[in-house]
Amino acid sequence: ETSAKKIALSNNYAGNSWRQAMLTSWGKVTGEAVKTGVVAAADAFTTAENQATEQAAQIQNMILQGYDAIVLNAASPTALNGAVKEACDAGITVVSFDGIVTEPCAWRIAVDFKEMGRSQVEYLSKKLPDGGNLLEIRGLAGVFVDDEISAGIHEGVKQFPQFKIVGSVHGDWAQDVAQKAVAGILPSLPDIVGVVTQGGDGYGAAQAIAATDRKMPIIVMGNREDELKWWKQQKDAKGYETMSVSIAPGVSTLAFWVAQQILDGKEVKKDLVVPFLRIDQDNLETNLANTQAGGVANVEYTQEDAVKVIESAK
Amino acid sequence: MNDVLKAVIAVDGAKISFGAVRALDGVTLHVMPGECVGLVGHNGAGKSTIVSVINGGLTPHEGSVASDGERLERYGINVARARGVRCVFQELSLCPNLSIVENARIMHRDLGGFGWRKRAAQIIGKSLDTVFPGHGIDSTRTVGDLSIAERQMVEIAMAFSDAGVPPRLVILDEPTSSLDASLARQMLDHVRRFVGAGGSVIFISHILHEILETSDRIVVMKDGRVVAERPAHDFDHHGVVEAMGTVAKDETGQRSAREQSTAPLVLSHQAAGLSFMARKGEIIGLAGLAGHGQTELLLALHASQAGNWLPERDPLVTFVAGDRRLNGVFELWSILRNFSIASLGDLSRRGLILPGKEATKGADWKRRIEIRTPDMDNRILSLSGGNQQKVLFARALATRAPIVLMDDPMRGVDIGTKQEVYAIIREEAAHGRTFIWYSTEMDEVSLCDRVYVFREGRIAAELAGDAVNETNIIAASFEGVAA
Amino acid sequence: MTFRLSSDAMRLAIPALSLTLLLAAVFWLQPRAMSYVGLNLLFNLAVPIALATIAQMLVMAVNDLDLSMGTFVSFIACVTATFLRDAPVTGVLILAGAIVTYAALGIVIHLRNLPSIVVTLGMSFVWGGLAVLLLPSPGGQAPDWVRWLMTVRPPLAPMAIVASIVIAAVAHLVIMRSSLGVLIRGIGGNQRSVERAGWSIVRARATAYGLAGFFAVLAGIALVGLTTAADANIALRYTLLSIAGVILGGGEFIGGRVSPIGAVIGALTLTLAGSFLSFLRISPDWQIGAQGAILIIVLALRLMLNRLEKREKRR
Amino acid sequence: MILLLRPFSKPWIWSWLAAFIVWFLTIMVTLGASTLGLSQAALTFAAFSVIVGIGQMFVITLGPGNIDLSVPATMTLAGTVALKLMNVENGMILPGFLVVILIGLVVGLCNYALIKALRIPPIIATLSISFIVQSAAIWTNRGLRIKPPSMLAEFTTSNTLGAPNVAIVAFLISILAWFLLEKTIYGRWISAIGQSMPAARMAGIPVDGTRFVTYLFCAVLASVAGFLLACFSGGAALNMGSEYLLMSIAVVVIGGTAVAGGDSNVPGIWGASLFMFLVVSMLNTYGLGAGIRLIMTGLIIISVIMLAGGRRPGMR
Ligand SMILES: Nc1ncnc2c1ncn2[C@@H]1O[C@H](COP(=O)(O)OP(=O)(O)OP(=O)(O)O)[C@@H](O)[C@H]1O
Ligand SMILES: Nc1ncnc2c1ncn2[C@@H]1O[C@H](COP(=O)(O)OP(=O)(O)OP(=O)(O)O)[C@@H](O)[C@H]1O
Ligand SMILES: [Mg+2]
Ligand SMILES: [Mg+2]
Repeated sequence: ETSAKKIALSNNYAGNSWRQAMLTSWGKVTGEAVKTGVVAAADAFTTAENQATEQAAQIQNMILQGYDAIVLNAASPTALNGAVKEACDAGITVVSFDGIVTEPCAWRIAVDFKEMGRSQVEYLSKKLPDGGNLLEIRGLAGVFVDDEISAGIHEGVKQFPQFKIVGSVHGDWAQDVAQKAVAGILPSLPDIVGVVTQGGDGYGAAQAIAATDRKMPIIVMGNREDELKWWKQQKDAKGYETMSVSIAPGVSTLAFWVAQQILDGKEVKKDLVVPFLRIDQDNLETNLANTQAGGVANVEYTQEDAVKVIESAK
Repeated sequence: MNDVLKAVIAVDGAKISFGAVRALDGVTLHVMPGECVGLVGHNGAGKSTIVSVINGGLTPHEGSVASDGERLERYGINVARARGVRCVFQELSLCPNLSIVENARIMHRDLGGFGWRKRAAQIIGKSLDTVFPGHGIDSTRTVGDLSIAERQMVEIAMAFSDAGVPPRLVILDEPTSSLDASLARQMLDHVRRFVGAGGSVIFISHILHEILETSDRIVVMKDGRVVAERPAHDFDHHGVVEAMGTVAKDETGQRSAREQSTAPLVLSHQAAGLSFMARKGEIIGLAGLAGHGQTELLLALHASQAGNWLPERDPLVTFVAGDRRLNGVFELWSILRNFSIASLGDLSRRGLILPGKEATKGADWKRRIEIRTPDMDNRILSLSGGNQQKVLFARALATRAPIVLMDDPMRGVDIGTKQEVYAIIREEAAHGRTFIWYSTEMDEVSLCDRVYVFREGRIAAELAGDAVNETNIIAASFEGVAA
Repeated sequence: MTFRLSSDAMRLAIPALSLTLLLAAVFWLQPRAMSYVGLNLLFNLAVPIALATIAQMLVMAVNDLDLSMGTFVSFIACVTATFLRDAPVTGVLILAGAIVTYAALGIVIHLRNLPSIVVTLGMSFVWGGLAVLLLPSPGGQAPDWVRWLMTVRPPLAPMAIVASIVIAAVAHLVIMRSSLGVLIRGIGGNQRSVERAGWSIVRARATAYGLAGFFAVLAGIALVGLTTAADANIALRYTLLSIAGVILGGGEFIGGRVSPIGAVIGALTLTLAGSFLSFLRISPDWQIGAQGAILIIVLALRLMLNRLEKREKRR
Repeated sequence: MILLLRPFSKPWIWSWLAAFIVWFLTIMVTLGASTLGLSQAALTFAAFSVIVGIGQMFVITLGPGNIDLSVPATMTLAGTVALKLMNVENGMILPGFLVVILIGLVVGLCNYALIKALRIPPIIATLSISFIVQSAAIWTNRGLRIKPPSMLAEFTTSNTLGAPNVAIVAFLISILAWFLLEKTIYGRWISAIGQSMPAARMAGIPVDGTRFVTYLFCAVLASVAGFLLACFSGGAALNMGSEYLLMSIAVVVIGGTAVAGGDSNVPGIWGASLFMFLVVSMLNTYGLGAGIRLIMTGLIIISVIMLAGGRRPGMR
């Protein structure tokens, strides 16, 4: 029974399509939940700039506002620990997802980012048994997710030594930044057979490479609609093959249901894992059809999904 | 030779050049204890530069500086200050963001330690009381809130103040330029007292009667050289002017009273007190004690006529600034650009500047008003203070605006140039231009057709025709105060 | 009125009034904030911002601007969460080195007559790079004494308030009352005349920058004390926040017109403005825009009070 | 000899020199094989910084404290709205472009209205406006990436006679800016205002009008840059302008424009924009990690300004 409980979403960034999709999913699912009386309120809060300090202040305000649970996509896994601890001390349930926090009193719905990176190289090793040179596009320097995925990729390269990373640029998870960075390094690179990415940067890389007379390498995509559409075109035109992997923005709704279950008194393990969302050559069309134009491939979760995830973690 | 041994400061054969400009070309100047040396010369003669040498701010490229008979090899600001050399600079040099007390702290390096505020307040307060009795300036006030005259008073008092090292030589570079007659009188009296007590003063001014009555000895400079040096009583007004190399036409009081009351009205303004109006071709004086609302009226007149949003094809007013650092010169620009900025409309076609026309007009005015520079493309800051002021004058006169507002524009302009400018003003007025002229100098006010006298921010009296004279103006300025 | 407000006092009255009004609005929206714990939650993150604002103010006092404040505080936070905890001696040495670097920047900027904006822009990359090298991914841990300092519960008023008052008082003493402060502000007001009075401008500027570095170091340490851990991007926003804080507090970009107490109040106002917004519950689309709106409102308030004050003065 | 040394007194020469050295070091890695590719890429990406940089330069010329922080948000809003309006149809290009100009004008108007009405430093006013503009961009279509019309996509990504089209556009805008600054009354006016606002007022310059037009100009250029960038990179993203905040300021100051206002220069913007792109490419090419890369970028910026700096007093 959680009909009197209030849940808040603390989001640190709204400046890209993934975050926007996440907010939309949250709005859709929680709106329904509030209407049917499952919870009393589920308000979303976003900070203006992607800054841990601002988000910490936001969490402190939520404590003052008397929310029962805070669902959190954190700007930093550690820098919010102070505020999270204060929330826990005030008796508030804190569930972090995507950008998780390390503070032990909070719950974590984590994606195995390392595996996400490693699996890209594994995929390439199947397509290109002979190996070759790779270009790595990283995210924003100094951010946890960037470090994790990159570590996974390098692990993968160690595992499949036929590959060699010959260049690495920071694309800040943005198509235009990635495009610029790739265009700058490309002229000086030897032939590359694959581009390993972190999501949100594949299309930019494809554009930059298309502007030269190089052969299009296998670019691992990140589930954005424009990436999928480009892939589909290339597939239809010349049978281009690749894969696409990212975390689904709808994971915010899973976090919502987990928080609701905890408020309901369910016993829930502190660490839960959600699979990342992977699109392959054969299910490209269906996924593309399900993705909003200009958006991100998405999955929204229901209460039952949450219960299942909680059960399986036990 | 005995001279050098006794001199507080003796500069010998100092030469300084800025690029191609020879600011000092072998100047020798000895200042004895207990004398006031008057230093005169045309704009750009090198007066401020020799001041900088004595004050330690500039090291001469050739020549030497000695003090008390001892040749000082490593002369600098701190050596000069330790020997009691103090300076009031031509441009105001207090920190506007600090209070008077805090400025005193800056000026006196060794005032520090616990409780310095109290000591500084005492020192500056005492000095102000001595130099300007009845000044009414509270030393905790921020300098930026003071009027320009008050700032100058503080600066003068600061130079005469004693915080450990007593002042022995005080250099006053045009200290009275923003003071009205009564304050200037107080200062000059103090200079005599100071000299009488054994101190030395170097006094620079373009107002010759001040120099003549205050100095013991007068040094005349011209083009970086000393051209005459005699005891003051050997000079008269005419002699000084002649020594400066200006052909003087003694024109003061030559004003022919013109009757203008029938000319069409071009501007009227309801200020506090009597209402203000100006007719075509009039020269209108704004008089009264400094800082009593004259500048404010000029600013208000300008603001009410000048458009801030749209460019005006035929602006009604143009302005000659008195405080040239603040609202006069554009420091990064050449002399030519500084000159032409207000008349670009006439020097352009469809918004495009015509460089040829601009240069011709610049050269024209350079000749007309004798701006001392080899090249109008030199930077404005390479000009001496008075020459910068001339550029501002030329800027305003070169426009077509029928009304010229002048905010004490002759500050620091030498006497020869003044005479020329007076002539130009009269000529332009005869052609129908109106001049509204705030001045702190009685001579200039007497040149006007009609005078408004200000007191405490209000227009207290209007004098016209023959009623425009010193007695009437002073009476109107103090009316009610004495009572 | 015979009583005349000095321009320094005026500079202060306006920010103080806007803070009071904003605080009243917050209390009205969220009465729970009106308590010991509530005030602490509202204001504790303002403490490092206030320190950074004081640092920025010192640089602005000599007519310069520091665009590297955010990355510098981030770097200090990284040092605090790693070296200062694990190897205090090395940590202290690094912090001292950082302060010396700041002073050196002041010297270079003065001697070579460089625009401070460009030099500090360049330095912002350097500090950011150093921070990334130190902590490639977020982590580290606050030294226990720092954590204790930032979470201690003094009697009467919460830590955030006490700290703000102490910072304001110390900064006021140093910048407004001491000879050194007069010298620093004098450089902002009229460098030439300070030079003519025989002071060494280089030394004074180096001191101003060094002091700024010192306050920024304190900001970094305080920040880690609150967050318990650091990351390389933790305080990027402090650059703009600190500038905005100085301005809100009545400071000006040039002319050496600054007010330390005002700056602290400005930092508190900025923090409070954020809270005020989240209490309003605006749609997520417009939450960012509302931050802009609130800035505008606070400044409009400032203008209104300014006008009132002027009218008062004229009378 | 004197003739040879003369260019070194021009403030823009240093940014060009730096750009050339970095360019040379980068192509040397491949012994020159990458010359064409790198040069074209550099011209392409420098073009965007040049366009926003020129607008920013005009504003910075207005004097201390004048800076437009709303550039990134304006770029985002213009890209988002225009691409949404055109909706991949070639026929809608003209209305799309008009909307871009309109957005620039409105943002510029808001910026100056705030500066004027509230008498606040432009840095704060434009920051506040940028938040609102960013919100408007989010609100219009929540960050969905809509593709540009094919003609525009084609135009922005292709070359004419070996020169990237966007670079040509930027070049034309630079010529216009240079002309405005050097030859027209308007150019004199902004330079005068930058040196001393009271003096400009007393010289009869319509100060408010001039500043207003300058803020409009800056916002319109930002808007156009955002539009071109969105077309070039295949859709507008909500964060696409963020890079250009520091970038627009950096290219202005590295290019030799006086930060204290009153003195601007257009060629320097090109040198600095090329330099900012090339330096990242060079460090990427040499395979340096992000930390080292950032440090090097910073040190290089400082060295450039050290070499070029100290030209004239009062630059600060
Ligand atoms: N910093 C400088 N750079 C270049 N030239 C200078 C500089 N300072 C002074 N000069 C030049 O040196 C000469 C002497 O100037 P100085 O200021 O000493 O004249 P002055 O006698 O004080 O004139 P005024 O009565 O107008 O104040 C002038 O020609 C001036 O242009
Ligand atoms: N005194 C002035 N002060 C400020 N701006 C001016 C002034 N005179 C003209 N302008 C502006 O300068 C520009 C050129 O105006 P001007 O009247 O000189 O044009 P013009 O050269 O006469 O053109 P045309 O040949 O078409 O008549 C216009 O924008 C005008 O508004
Ligand atoms: Mg002089
Ligand atoms: Mg004309």
